[in-house]
Amino acid sequence: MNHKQRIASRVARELKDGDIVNAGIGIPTLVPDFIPDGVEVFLHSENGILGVGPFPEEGNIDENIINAGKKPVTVKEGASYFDSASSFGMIRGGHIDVAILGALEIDETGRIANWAVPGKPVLGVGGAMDLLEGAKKIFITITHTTKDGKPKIVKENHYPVTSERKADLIITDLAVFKVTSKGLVLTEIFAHSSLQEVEQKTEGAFTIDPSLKQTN
Amino acid sequence: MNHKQRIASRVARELKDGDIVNAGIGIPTLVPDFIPDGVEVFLHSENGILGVGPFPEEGNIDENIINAGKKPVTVKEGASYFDSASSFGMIRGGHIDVAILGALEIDETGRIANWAVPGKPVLGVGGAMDLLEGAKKIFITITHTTKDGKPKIVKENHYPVTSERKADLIITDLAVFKVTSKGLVLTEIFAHSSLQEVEQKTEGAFTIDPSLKQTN
Amino acid sequence: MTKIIDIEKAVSLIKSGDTLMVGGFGLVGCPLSLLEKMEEADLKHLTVISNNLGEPGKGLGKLVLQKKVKKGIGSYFTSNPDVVNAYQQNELEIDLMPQGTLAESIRAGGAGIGGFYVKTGAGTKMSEGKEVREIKGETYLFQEALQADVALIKAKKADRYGNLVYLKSARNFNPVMATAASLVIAEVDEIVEPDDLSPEEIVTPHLYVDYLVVRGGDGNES
Amino acid sequence: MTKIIDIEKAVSLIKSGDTLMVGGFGLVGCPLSLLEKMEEADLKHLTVISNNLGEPGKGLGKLVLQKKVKKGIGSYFTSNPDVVNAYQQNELEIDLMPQGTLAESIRAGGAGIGGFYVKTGAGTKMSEGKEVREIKGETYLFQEALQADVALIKAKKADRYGNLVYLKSARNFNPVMATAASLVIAEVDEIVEPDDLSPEEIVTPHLYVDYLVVRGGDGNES
Repeated sequence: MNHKQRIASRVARELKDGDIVNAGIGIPTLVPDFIPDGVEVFLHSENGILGVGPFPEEGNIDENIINAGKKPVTVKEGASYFDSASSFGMIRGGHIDVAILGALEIDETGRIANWAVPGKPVLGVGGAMDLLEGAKKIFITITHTTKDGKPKIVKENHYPVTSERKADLIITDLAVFKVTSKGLVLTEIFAHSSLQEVEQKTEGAFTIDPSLKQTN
Repeated sequence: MNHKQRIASRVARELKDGDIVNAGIGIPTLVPDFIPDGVEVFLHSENGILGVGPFPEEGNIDENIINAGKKPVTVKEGASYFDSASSFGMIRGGHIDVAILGALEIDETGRIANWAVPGKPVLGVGGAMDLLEGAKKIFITITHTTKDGKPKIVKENHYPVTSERKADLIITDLAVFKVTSKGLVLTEIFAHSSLQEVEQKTEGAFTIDPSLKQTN
Repeated sequence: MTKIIDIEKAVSLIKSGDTLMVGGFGLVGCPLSLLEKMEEADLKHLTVISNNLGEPGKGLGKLVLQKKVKKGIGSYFTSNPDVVNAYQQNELEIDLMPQGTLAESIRAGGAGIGGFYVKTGAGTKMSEGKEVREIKGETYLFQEALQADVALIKAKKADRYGNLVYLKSARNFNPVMATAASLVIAEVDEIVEPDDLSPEEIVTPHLYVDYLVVRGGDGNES
Repeated sequence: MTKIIDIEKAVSLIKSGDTLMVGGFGLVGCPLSLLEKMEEADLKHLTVISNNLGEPGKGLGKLVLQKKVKKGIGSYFTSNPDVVNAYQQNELEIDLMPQGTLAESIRAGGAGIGGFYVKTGAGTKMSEGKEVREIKGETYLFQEALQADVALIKAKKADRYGNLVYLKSARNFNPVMATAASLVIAEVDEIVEPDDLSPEEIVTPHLYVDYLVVRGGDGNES
């Protein structure tokens, strides 16, 4: 497993049988591959699908079935299609159990930034804000640092926040944090990493769960 | 023809090919029987039907197809069913060409009252207010007087108005009035009546169209 | 994971004091088996959001006669004389709304819309106490969204996931009510295989539906 | 009375300065034959309401390159570099909205809702200049309804009355746009007999649709 797969695999273990899950672009799209046996989740795509299935085999693509990242997908038994207003009614109305999203940054209170970069023209917002307001739980999947090694978990976001609403869980390639009303709590460290590495690469404050675990 | 049929027959001649028409309970339900050949209109029922057909023959009733008056109806070719929110979206959104409604009273500016009687508990409003706000044209069908001979076209409504929005056309068993920004204009008198009778039985002010016609 | 439960179990999920949404226009599209089973339950102080309150002795009408209903929120209660009577005896509170505003406020409740503006009722007695706003030169009234603890709805068919399709004009308020309650129980005529419903024809996707009951074979028509 | 016209005639109904709604999510569900014919038309100063503005040289992307579009109102334009470029060159105005707020404001425009409140965007940069309101202890933003002069939508099938059904995820913004414009032109893959569509499966009833065009057999996929 590469680090993206490791993140996806760890998120997948948080999902419960019957969950309605919206998985954003990037790492979240890998999550379905790792859902444990006996757990059935239903993937919602905000362009109007409930019941997204695996990516299609080459040569078996139906161009009229795409996900929110505009990639061809398939649908599973029990799937349905609906219009965009209905789809976002589901999201804002609290009918999505979990949204799994990427982020540019997360501050130490759990607020995420994932839609705009200062100094660049902001020409896209898409469905991220709706998901952050409406989904019952928000799981954030990120690499712990940027490509040039800067921490993504920061004291204060440099980028504009996507919502005042905080994430519930942050899963990086190094560690897992719960977001609580008192701030971030480190609950797990991946086996290949260490508390020292996590502390070094995290700018935002966090506390350590007394039952801190090593995870795979 | 009795006087209700006469009213319905006269209203029917106002309808244009392709019109989307919502016909309320009472006299308006008779209108479809009188639509001229070559004119196809589509009847909307606010409980969620576009394309209402004639009343069914006895023994041929489908209890799951009813109109807004809760009477069994049929549907025609090209009909569709939709939910109540969609149906009133059509109404408020200006997608109904003509609403044909009854009334308790109409004042001399063309404002109608058809939902509440002072001193009695008001336990029903239904879809009348929505239709009065939303339909492109409002045709009012009434008997000229109440059962005990009181004028229904009055100076000021005794009953609470259904909307500030005025009707477009009033068709009684005696006459036809256009509603203009300057008030009511008498445009037609039925053959069995007379200007004298209309003047006698109308309380609200009206002017007489220079090309006043006799109608059947 | 199955959503199919029996009617008794479904009714046991309703508590005294709950706010219920009940589908139907008159008795058409009304979950009559669920309502009938509610007659036997020890329930009181219910607030009912429904276009009508049944007919005399039928559907919600029976629950009104049993004084289980504290308040009715809807659009047209005149057609049931028992409701008029209960209101006049101060046994029933009434909150009346134009039918379109009722339908829209339920949809809003299910779609994360806090409130909205409609022209319907502006300048009439229905606007008393309501906030008014000018939008593009026209007068609108503010209406807050409606939500409920439980929605009892009626559909034609469900698959085991809880996807629903409706029959003819029995659709009416059911699809919007399916979205606006914490607990949604759908009474259906039949459970079909998932393959029997095409993904395009599903009106209520399964994420809205918590439980399914099959209409009792008791001769009731719905 | 037929609603079926040819694509040239349909495009001739669009005027410079019009506000257009254009269906689709990316190019899926986008009325590509109509847009292609618009490339040849002498049109300018268009305001386009659409989730995206096409892809480079495709769909609305071509009209942006031709400088026919004065302003884009939508949710995600980043995926077309030509749009980013035109914006940076001050050749294109942009009004950006969260995708759900965009869809809802179009629905509102078609349903006689003057405006509504959503939580989406509250407390973010998207709320700048927006009216804020507390509803049941939570912060909402006001959003006015959107309407257009012309909606160009894409459906799978139509009958001659103009009833529409959509294909899979190509439904997206099309049904709401069908309700919110003065003139609605639907590009369809095929015209079927009315009997081929059941009254329950129709997604867009014919009262919303003014004209139908059949997708050109030009090899374009939609």
